[in-house]
Amino acid sequence: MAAERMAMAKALNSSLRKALESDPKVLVMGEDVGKLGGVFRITDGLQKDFGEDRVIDTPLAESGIIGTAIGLALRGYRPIAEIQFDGFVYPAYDQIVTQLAKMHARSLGKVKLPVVVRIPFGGGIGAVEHHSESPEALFAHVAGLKIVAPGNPADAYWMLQQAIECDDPVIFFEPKARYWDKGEVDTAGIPGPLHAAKVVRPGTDLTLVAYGPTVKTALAAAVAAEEDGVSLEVIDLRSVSPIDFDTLQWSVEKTGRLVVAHEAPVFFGAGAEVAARITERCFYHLQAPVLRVGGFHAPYPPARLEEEYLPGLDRVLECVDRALAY
Amino acid sequence: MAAERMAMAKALNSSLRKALESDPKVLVMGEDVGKLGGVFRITDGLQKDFGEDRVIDTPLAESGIIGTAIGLALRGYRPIAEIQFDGFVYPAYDQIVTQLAKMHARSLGKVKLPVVVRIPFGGGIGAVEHHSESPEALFAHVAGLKIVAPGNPADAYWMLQQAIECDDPVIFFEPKARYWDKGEVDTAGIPGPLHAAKVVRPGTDLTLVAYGPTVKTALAAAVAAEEDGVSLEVIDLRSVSPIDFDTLQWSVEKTGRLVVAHEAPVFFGAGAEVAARITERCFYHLQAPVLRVGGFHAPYPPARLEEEYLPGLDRVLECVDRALAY
Amino acid sequence: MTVERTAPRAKPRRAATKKTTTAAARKRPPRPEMVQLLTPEGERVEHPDYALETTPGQLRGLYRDMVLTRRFDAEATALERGGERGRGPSLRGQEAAEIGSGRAVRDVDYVFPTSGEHGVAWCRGVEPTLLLGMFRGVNHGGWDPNSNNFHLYTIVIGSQALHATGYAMGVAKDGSDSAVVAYFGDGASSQGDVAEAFTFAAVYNAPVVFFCQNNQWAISEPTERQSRVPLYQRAAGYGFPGVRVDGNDVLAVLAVTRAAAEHVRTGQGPMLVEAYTYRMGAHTTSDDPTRYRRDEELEVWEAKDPILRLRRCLEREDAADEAFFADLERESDTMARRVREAIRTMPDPDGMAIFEHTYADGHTLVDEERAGYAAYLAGFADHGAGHGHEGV
Amino acid sequence: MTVERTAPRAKPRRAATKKTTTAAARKRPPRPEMVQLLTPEGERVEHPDYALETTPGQLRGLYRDMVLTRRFDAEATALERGGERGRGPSLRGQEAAEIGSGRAVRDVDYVFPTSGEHGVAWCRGVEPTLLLGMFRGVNHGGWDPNSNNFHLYTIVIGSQALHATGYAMGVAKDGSDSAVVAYFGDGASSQGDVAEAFTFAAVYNAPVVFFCQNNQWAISEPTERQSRVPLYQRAAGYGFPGVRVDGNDVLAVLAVTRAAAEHVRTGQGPMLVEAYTYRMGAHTTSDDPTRYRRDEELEVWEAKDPILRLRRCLEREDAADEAFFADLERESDTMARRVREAIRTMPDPDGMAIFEHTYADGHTLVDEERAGYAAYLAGFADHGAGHGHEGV
Ligand SMILES: Cc1ncc(C[n+]2csc(CCOP(=O)(O)OP(=O)(O)O)c2C)c(N)n1
Ligand SMILES: Cc1ncc(C[n+]2csc(CCOP(=O)(O)OP(=O)(O)O)c2C)c(N)n1
Ligand SMILES: [Mg+2]
Ligand SMILES: [Mg+2]
Repeated sequence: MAAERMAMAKALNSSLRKALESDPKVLVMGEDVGKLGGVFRITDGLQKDFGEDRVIDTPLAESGIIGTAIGLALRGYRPIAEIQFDGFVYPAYDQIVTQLAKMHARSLGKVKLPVVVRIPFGGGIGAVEHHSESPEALFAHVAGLKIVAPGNPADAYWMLQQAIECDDPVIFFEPKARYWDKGEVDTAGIPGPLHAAKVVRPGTDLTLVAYGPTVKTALAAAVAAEEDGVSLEVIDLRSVSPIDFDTLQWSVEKTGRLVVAHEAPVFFGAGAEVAARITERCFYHLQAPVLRVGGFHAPYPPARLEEEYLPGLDRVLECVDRALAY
Repeated sequence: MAAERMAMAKALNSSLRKALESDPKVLVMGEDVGKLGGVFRITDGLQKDFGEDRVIDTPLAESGIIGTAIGLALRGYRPIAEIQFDGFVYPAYDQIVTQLAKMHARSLGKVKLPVVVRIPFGGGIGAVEHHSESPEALFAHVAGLKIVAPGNPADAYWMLQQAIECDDPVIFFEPKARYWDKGEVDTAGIPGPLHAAKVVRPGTDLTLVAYGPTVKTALAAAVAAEEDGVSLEVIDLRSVSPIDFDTLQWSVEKTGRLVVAHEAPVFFGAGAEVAARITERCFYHLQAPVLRVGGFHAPYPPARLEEEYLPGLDRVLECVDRALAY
Repeated sequence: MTVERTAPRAKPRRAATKKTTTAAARKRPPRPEMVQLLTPEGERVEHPDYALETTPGQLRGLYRDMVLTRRFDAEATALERGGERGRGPSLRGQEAAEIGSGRAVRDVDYVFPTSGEHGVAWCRGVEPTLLLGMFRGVNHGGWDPNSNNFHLYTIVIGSQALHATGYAMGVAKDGSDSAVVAYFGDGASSQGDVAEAFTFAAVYNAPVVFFCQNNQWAISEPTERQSRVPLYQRAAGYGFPGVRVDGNDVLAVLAVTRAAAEHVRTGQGPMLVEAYTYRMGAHTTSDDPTRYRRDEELEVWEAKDPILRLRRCLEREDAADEAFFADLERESDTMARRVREAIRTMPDPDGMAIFEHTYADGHTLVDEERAGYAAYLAGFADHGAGHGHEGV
Repeated sequence: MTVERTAPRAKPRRAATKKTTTAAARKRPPRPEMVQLLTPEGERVEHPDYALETTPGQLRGLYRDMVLTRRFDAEATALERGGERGRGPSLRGQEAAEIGSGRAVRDVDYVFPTSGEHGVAWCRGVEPTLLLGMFRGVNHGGWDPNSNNFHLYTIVIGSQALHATGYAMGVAKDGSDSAVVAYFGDGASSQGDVAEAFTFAAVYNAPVVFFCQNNQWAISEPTERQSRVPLYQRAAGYGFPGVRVDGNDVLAVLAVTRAAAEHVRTGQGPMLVEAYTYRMGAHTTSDDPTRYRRDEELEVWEAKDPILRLRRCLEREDAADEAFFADLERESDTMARRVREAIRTMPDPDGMAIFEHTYADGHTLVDEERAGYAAYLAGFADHGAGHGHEGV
């Protein structure tokens, strides 16, 4: 039996190790990923075991990291690039949206870029500026990228495996506040499709969608709501591009109500796309407008204010109440 | 009488000239903005009249353009930076979202950055890759920025004046396919608020929202629909951040139907935010889901395919028909 | 191989071109800042670091490459003027830089162009008409980079320097002795990506030749807007050699690029070559150089024309006869016809092509949009020409 | 003022530190790669290009600056270990680089720090406790840059080099003789933004001193991961002078930075100073240097400690008595107490502060969200502690 209880950080580390073992073309690269094992220790021990040639400390230049990862992919490698924190991905934004996302199309399919960009994202860790952002919408709008975010250790392990195997570029958002949360990981299991949403708690009164760090909050909200006699169906979206609208539709046709929770600012966030499309698909089923709860239209605040800024349990429940009030 | 018929390009040029005349702190900077007058000639003649010290040809580095514009603003200047084409703004993305958007908040209001970033955007000019994109959603999600896009010469003139006067950073998207369209510009007039949407054609059956290059398409659609006996109310959104939801709500409460048209890809585009929020505000008034028509989830295609890709008259009307069919 | 490094200097010093040289002087000429092996008058000169043996056949080959490249470029530009869509940069004047460097590398080497190296593409054996698709607006490139080890054109300036560096890091990992060449312009040298490429290449000792075509202009901006010292000097600060070569001298470019490729493939890390040349035409068909540069400048550079220069050499060395030039003109005409024909018959892509190739492994949203658009088109088929209002 | 420029070299050469020098030798010492005016033993040495006259009072002042800076840093770091939130880099070992440069500039000059130049902030007269807000997590900086001509800390490495350059371009436009100083680390030198800043500053002849604190490490990466030649050499390739100074020698840093500031404010364009120093502590409290560097390295650098060095000089030159050192210790203790107290009593910001300062001129969405959140909070006031489930 390969099932084991482990933290998400460990699951990611095991998944990277597995990939490095199974495919000599897989590379890990980024700032401090070598001897230090990354600032979150996700790459701990990998350079020791696979060498400096495969686990590569890079100069401190994010555009350079992604740009050279593209070049390595053109040469037949499968680079997994780490961006140290969400707020440091922007210097690489041009390489990601203009080159990584578009080169397959530019070549009419002749070039494939199997590059994974790992980004620890989200807040709740009491950090200084730029260390707590949720930029997924800024990538989801861009065709040519796939965007996923695991919500638990098992998904972290398997979704990373699948992202590495994928022939398209994948932005892999890791909920850093959940790195040390533990869960069962069955490394011998057979994972479902990478881009499928999952009902992580069935319910009947309202569908609550979350991904990454907010899945835990959503589950807690469902427990709390149950005490109040309300049955929430919690869906872990898992993939932000593409979005599994079929699963959402199926759920909303049943519950008639939908709330979307994410840490990113609500304005132009993933919730907007979910709301727009589900409203179109379920117009006659919805008994309330799709409501969104998430970050405010403000830069991510200093640590002492992040509880106010983030969609915590109370704000999620208040939003659920509002949706139920229709 | 200061009213005059002129092309949008000329209106923008006059507006820049006016700003350079009225405030010695105003600077124009960018690639080829000097002797050449910009690749679209929007800055034509300005360097000749205001000197190299105020109309500045920069090295070919977009991050450098925005980064030094920020420094100049810190020194008390009001730089107007030109990005040559939409697809070349991404190297400056980090400076825009991490510095330009956030420095006012970082300083708790002590620092103001009155920087205008002018970007010719949108397609329809038969250009090669990267010259026809509509990246406004990628900026609207970021708090600290204001995003506007004029749809006609008069708005181009006045909105640019207002953007330059604004103490916040403004991303000013210019619909390049409309540069040579003419319209009445009253330079002595009194403009409305910068961020207010405008009803540009009243109607009763359905509200059609557009901005920038699609306003013209929307107006044409309204004319065509009228022939079919359908009355469209066309709203020029003008501002993408903030969005004037009040005007939209007022219109939708009347018409009960809303279609949003933009060139940007629909997925995670401005239409999603409009749909989500208007559905929330007008839940009991909407007789159909808010529908969106725009670019597909694909890189902007080669010129010979752009008519298929863009939301032209037929695609807009088909979307209107679908909304009316509910 | 040694490469000169000099202190920064405000104005680039021009290499002296002597009309007559004694044998002794030819043996040990002063080391000029710019490597030149052929004067504008078509006379051979020697350089202490770069020697080049050539046969008459090779000289004729280089001449043919340059003439055909110029013709191809002229033809493509004329078609645009004639109302064809798209805008492509003109390379007129830069044929020696492209052909010299393009012929210096081997098949196993890998080239990352910027967006107009038709001459290099020609040397790599890329079918010329393939290059036209993107300027005609039927695709964004679309050739297979691996067929000729010639990457797609990259329009966003400077980006490809990083791709080339990453590719070269891979070459080093593979233990291969391929050299990688990254082209970029004087304007592009200001982009952060190029600097980062220098950093990565130096730190990883990547086998990449950075080949900068300094054609004096970035659209309307002179090179002084990018740097106050010669661009080749930038390399030293990153820990690798840089050299300036007369970019209108196909022999010097060939010799220097060959040496640079040898330098990188023998594990010595990257090298920068600055080809000092001139863009004789407008930047694109919608550009207007009279706004920013003076006719005299063009005249000066016309005297240094790379094709004229090699023709003088061919004549001087009796390496080509009338028949050769006549044949070449015919070949050139034929090629021009072929280009015009190819453009004229280039089919427009099918509308549904928008939904191809965004992803290699598929994406449900694309599937949904493809189906939706097909249904939309089918609607027209059912009901005639739809509303019939197309054309805004 | 002349500045040495040498050819690239794989390993940085250490400046020789002699124990005894004859008067003749002191007059014309060989020009070392690194400028040093004070040996680790506290002995003065001369440099052909950089002279520095000092009074005992000035030496004591520099010593006091460094001691208080180290104490402030230690106190801030200890508070974090004690469970206070936030993570800030430690500057231990870099006091000479910060105080020497901080004291070299005038009030009218303008400083752009990266994110931990507490020593420079001290020199600028910034109230020390203001610096703690961001590491305590109550704000992102929040001081007024114009109060002390000391910009906000910038965390995204390298970005501020461009802000400083733009600011300097403005200074030049104003005809002012202010100098601008941009700080950044060895790691940050790899960022494209720093290269673009070099380009802009050189092209516009902007009065900016680029001050690179090369503390040998970027978190776990040694400087060789950023460059294979000494960093000061990068400047020459952009057309301006670069110089390496012993960053643990406060006198040399003072002299060199003063000369650099003079260079830029007299219209000669930018200059790069590389202060060769060492980060003695961990990068942050959550860093673990034992994973990537060896104890012996730390020992070597402890012998070069900047504070110890100046103390030896003070003693050697009889420039300070026991009372001075005792007073300073008391002052240092008082300051530490004040810092602890300031941290302890620092009020948490009000939740509604989230809706302030995103815009200077307002934004309707912010207004709407502010109102919505206020109503949400009012809901709790009405109904007690809400669901009472906070804490996920
Ligand atoms: C990032 C970016 N910014 C702007 C442009 C627009 N542009 C295309 S070519 C060009 C000039 C390039 O000059 P140079 O690098 O010298 O190359 P040349 O065209 O002279 O060969 C510019 C500004 C671009 N393609 N990419
Ligand atoms: C763009 C960006 N990438 C990554 C980081 C994370 N980070 C913070 S400090 C640091 C090391 C910086 O090294 P260096 O420039 O040498 O400065 P030092 O901390 O040594 O003073 C890194 C990688 C960052 N702040 N910004
Ligand atoms: Mg050029
Ligand atoms: Mg460092």
